Amino acid sequence: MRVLYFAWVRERVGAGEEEVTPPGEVATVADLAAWLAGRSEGHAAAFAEPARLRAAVDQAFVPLDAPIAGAREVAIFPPVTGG
Amino acid sequence: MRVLYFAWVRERVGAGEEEVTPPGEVATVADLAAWLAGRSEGHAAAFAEPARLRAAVDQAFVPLDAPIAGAREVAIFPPVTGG
Amino acid sequence: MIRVRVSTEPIDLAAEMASIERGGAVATFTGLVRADVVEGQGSVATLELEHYPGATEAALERLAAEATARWSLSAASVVHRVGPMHPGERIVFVGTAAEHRAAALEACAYLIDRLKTHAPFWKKETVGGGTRWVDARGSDDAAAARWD
Amino acid sequence: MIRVRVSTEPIDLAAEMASIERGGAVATFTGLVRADVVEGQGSVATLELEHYPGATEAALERLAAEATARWSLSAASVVHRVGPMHPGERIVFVGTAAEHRAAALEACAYLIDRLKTHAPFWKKETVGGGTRWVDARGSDDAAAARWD
Repeated sequence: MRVLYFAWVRERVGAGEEEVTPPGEVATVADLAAWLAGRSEGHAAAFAEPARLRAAVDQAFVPLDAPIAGAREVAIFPPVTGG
Repeated sequence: MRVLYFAWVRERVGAGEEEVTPPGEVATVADLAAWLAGRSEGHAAAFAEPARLRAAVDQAFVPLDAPIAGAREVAIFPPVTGG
Repeated sequence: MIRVRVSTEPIDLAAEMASIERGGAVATFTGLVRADVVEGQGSVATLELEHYPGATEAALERLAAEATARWSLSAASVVHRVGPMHPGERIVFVGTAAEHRAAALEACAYLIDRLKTHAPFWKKETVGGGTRWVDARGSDDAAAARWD
Repeated sequence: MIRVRVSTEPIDLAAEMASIERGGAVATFTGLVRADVVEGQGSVATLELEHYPGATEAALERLAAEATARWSLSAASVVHRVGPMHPGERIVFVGTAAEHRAAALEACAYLIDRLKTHAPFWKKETVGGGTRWVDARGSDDAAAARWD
């Protein structure tokens, strides 16, 4: 599974994307963020406050409790600020 | 007093403006239109339906019952259709 | 900055846009001559705009000043073409600039709504060889009144 | 006609306007980078826009298609700049065309309101030598929700 990060999530993680293979019990985006938080101090800082995170699964915006089963691409990022 | 006509009012009257000296009992724009209607067949056609007329006194839009005492310029025209 | 112009010249959009680009948000409205089809007579071939010189400019300036005060605009521009024109040509341009988008967008809608009912312009169409003065529309009065 | 573009190039207003001028009414919104003052740190010197390639274009196309269907638009254009830019530069352009003005104006407001909350862009400001990510604003959520 490809995981993408944007804005300050990307900066804290220290990478824009990575390939990961989460274990079976990681069912939702929120589960994935919690599991990713264990990978480094940067990841932990990026995912410390789930309320500040938004996500997309295969480029469709979803709530954090959305399932990730079968997803090829999960993106995690702050609330958007364009325009 | 200078009287200006626009759009189909101008076409029916057959002139864009004229100088007139209405008698003292012509107190309002509506009075003026009724008085002007006696000047020619064209004037009569132009002012036949007061409900279809709008007016300005010294370039300020006013209702037809507005007074014309002291006015230098009175304009009579159909509802506007710009933009 | 308030800018008002009534002219027989075509409206130069690039110049008009450049003149109002200030602040964080710019909204514009451009009205084009439509080739409306009149039943049994074909479509509009030309449109002629008549106005009340002097009173027109004063009315547009008053509308622009009202919008500027109500929405704290940094710029307001109203340009209206008069004389003969053809379908596809620009007949009116309204531009507003403000710090934030809601002010610019609302002021732009206000100006075009009010212009339709508060400025002395009259439209005459040529259709199928004949001409006719365009009737005022009740929907325009309603659109203008929502800003009261 | 739906036209969506995300690019690091400056936005060419004349070209964008020309591409949407059809029907009787054209509305546009242009967002400019503001030199906002941050207390004690001076004003914003540069703004950098990051986005989610692929997902961004898809989101903008979906918004343009929704607006086109809802207001029967003859044209809808959304152009967003990304990368580094300076105060006064154009960051976003939205253009809509329809037969009548209310549709063009409402669709334009809809597109910029929704873009603010439904497209994956992120702003980072440089102020007084430091940088900071711009926080999302509740007022933007409210503006987007009024179209639900």
